Amino acid sequence: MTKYSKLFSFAFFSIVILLGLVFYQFRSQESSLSLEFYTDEGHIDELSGVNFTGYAFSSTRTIYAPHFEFEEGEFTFRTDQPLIQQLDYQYNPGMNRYVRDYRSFMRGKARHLSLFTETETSIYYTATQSNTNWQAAPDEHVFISHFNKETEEETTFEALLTGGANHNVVATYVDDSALTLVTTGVPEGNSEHSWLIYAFDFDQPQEELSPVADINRLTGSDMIQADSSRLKTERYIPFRSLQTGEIDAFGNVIEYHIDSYYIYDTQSNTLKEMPDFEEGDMVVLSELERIITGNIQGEKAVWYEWAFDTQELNELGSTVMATSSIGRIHDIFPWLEFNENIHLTNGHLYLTEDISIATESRSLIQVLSLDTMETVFSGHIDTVNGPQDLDMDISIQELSFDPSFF
Amino acid sequence: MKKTLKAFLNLTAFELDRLSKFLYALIGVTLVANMIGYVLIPLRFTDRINAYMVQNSVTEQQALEVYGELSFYDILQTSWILGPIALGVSALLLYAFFIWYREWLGKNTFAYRLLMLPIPRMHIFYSKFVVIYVSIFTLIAIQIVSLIFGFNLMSALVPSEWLRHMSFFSALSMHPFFYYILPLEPWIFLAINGIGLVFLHVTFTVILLERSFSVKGILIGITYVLITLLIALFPAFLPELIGNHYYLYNSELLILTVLSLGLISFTSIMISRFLLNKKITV
Amino acid sequence: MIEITDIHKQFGRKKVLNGVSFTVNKGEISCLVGVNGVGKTTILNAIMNLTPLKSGKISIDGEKLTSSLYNKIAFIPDAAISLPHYNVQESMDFMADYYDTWNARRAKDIVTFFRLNPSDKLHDLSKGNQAKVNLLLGLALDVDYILMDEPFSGIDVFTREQITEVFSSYLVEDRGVLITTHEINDIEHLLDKVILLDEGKIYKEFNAEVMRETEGKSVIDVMREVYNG
Amino acid sequence: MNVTFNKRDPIYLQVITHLKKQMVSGDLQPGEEMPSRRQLANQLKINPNTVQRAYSEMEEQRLLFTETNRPSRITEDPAVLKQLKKEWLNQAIDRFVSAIDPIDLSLEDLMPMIQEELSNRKKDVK
Repeated sequence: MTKYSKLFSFAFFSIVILLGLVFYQFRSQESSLSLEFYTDEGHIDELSGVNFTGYAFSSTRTIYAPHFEFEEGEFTFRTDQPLIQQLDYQYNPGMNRYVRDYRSFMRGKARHLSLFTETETSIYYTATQSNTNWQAAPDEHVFISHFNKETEEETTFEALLTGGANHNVVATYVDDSALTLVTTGVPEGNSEHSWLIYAFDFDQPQEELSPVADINRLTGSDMIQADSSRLKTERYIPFRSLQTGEIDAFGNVIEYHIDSYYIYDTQSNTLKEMPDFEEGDMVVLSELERIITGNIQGEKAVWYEWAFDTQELNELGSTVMATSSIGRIHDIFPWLEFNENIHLTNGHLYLTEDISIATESRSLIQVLSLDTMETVFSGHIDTVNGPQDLDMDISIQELSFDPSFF
Repeated sequence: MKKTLKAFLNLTAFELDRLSKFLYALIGVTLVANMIGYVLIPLRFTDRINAYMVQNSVTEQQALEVYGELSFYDILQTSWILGPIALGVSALLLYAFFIWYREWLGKNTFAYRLLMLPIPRMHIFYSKFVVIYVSIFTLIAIQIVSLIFGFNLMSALVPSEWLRHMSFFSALSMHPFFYYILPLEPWIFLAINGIGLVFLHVTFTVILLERSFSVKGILIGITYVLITLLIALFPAFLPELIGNHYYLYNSELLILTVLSLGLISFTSIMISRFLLNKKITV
Repeated sequence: MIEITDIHKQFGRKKVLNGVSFTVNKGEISCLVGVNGVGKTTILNAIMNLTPLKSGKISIDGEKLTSSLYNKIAFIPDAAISLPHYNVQESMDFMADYYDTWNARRAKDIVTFFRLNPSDKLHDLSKGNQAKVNLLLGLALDVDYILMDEPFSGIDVFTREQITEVFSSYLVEDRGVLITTHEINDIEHLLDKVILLDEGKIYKEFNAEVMRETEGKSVIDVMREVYNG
Repeated sequence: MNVTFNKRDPIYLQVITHLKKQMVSGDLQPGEEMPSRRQLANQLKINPNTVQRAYSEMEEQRLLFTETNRPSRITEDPAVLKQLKKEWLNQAIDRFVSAIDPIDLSLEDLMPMIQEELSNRKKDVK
């Protein structure tokens, strides 16, 4: 037996130490992190159908930044999932849901929520080849798929986008069988990118599509952002133009100003500029046939409905905002989309913001009902231990809606 | 069955015995260098703070603002800690070659003895393999013990107000070296060791190719390495080949990678077995 | 019976063995004779499955070569095959660990016969004594066949006498023995079968006693004919 | 017992001659057990198979006999022994005579010389 003693003691020593380290680490993480909503107002049930992903990073407690997902009112951590699911994890709750529920439909489809439009019965997917093949140059061919959730049947069309080059699909709005494709591309006879709108009808599929509108040309601005709609079942699409502000010593723009808000009607293919408010911030959103605009000063917001045809502003009422900046981030960089932190669904406004508590930050979410002009929910996410958890940053990253709840 | 297991254990214990002096040397170097680092770095830090406080007649707080608080990570980054690890990794890598070539070296052709043992010749292959892995794990375990000791030593040598608030595991996981070498994330640890295992199998196969066919064997060996690389990297290039990065799910790519690594290991073992049984020359 | 049938071996372009066939029988002492480099060692290595052949067949008691072969044959090569830092006893213990056929009683006898000291380290031993350890490690196995490669090369005359005694002793009794040598003088009287190798082929295979009886020639006489004529 | 064999004659014949000489001289007594072939081979440093062959040959000539499961023994048959001695003597005389044949010497002259040589040898032995 002594012959093996060296072998066995080395093996035993290393196994004990390695397992010991794993165990020690497990112990030193105290109880594994668990999150919950701290409700200030209203009821958490108002968040059903709202899914989001985020992270809870602690420099002292854990060795990694655990990504969490909030779905159907429950927090789950990515690392709690089975390994396979972790690997296929997308930092977007909508994509995770699609991958989980429609795995074969999602095969070969780019995982950008903006390429998908979901209704209660269908999922639409519009993308160019460059969305899935990173080597391919942006091109003029779009693949438009329709997936019937009930029959699980998929119909795919291929169409050529004319009137421009280097297309990038940003969103696809749906109204029955009619699709409105919002893309950025370089229009013919131009060298700058522009927002080009195409129309496609599943009942009369065409192989060649020509732009029905060029937003940049219509607004006369070369810096345009589109509303980051989550459902894309709206008739009206808000756009806004930006102006460059401050420029630093190296000639880099370090600030942009919002210039004007525009509304595009997907039925008449017309664009109208919205009237500005004299004071305060302006927020523009849309849902189905409605256009909602808000005038926010500090924590007080006044909400209006704007009629596209008559261009009349009709006051709905006013609300109190959870913070003076919630729902509006002013990024230096001009992203393609705005309204990242404010969404209008089912007559409710969903607003998020990361708030600072001492050195760390927590995510805040507020839900406003436009019918009652009440805050139906307001709360923030924190660990079960609450704010005494040091060095903890909790942030909501991506938010999406499950249309079957509305 | 029990008899061959006993013979295998015998052989493994024997191989470990031959390696143990080498391993003790590595452990010694690691511990000595680490200890120096654990003492030297905190002492140098406190000296510097104290000197600054005296010279500029400022408070502790101000001195700390200039130099920053000390963290375990600062110690981990020094070559007192990283040096022995690099040494251990490269030494064991060299040993993976030496463990075979020594049987043919010098006057003592111990290969005769080993190959003429009345046990399956793959026992020789596996025992050498296991011994290298036992050494790797032993070194890692020693390193862990040393690090735990070092963390406590540092905490004892430096006033706690001068220490940055950073847990033992945060410091380790911040460091790419330790993140991959230590079992902080079980999957990463398994993956790294799985790749190491396949790598060792391929290395052994190449050595046996050389031992069987000499110069021609080296050429075959290089070709074999290239083929295994191609197979191992194939899943990574597959999305490019298909022209769709979303056609396969990450989990499927991982499974493919695991399968291709498994295939490489299996082929290496089969080739090694064939060479040991039919082609090896003393 | 070790049966070697039409074996061919090539090192690079050089043909070393070119169709060699012979048998080694139990209870006989056979000797492969030939000048250096004629492929004698290669044949032993091939029998022990230590070198691949280009073609040909080798079987031991009708069986193919596998690792179980080593419970039937012991090979005593012309090189030390224990670890230099081992002593004689440790070398024997190593053998006992692996070989069912290890005969400790016989090993003890051989140690006494060769006047070896079990606690001597191998790297301290003289060349003759190292050769004795090699013989010890092979002969103490209860095997049917024993192969010895050049057991006398570079060894002093007294050791040589001791080793010669082994061949007529009970240590090789009833076993099939195959030796290679280029120095036939000391062992001529001991041999049954002589196999003369020349240029990759068997030049002549004969029984030494029959050769003396029928042609009145010693083994050396025959060798002279081959290598000088 | 050290014997030097020449290399050109069959060794088994040389062994037989050696044993016969011992029998004639009385070193091997009638009925004496022979060493095993292995022992003899080891003594003479020759191949045991050769000893075996010598033994077989001698058994055929009835110089040795073997009872089952016992070592071979020297024959006790006086006729055979007598015959052996006679043969040995005949051979010796034959060799001696043919050796001195070329020298012209009478038997009378020869006798004292033989006698002297024999007594010298006996002195040497003493």
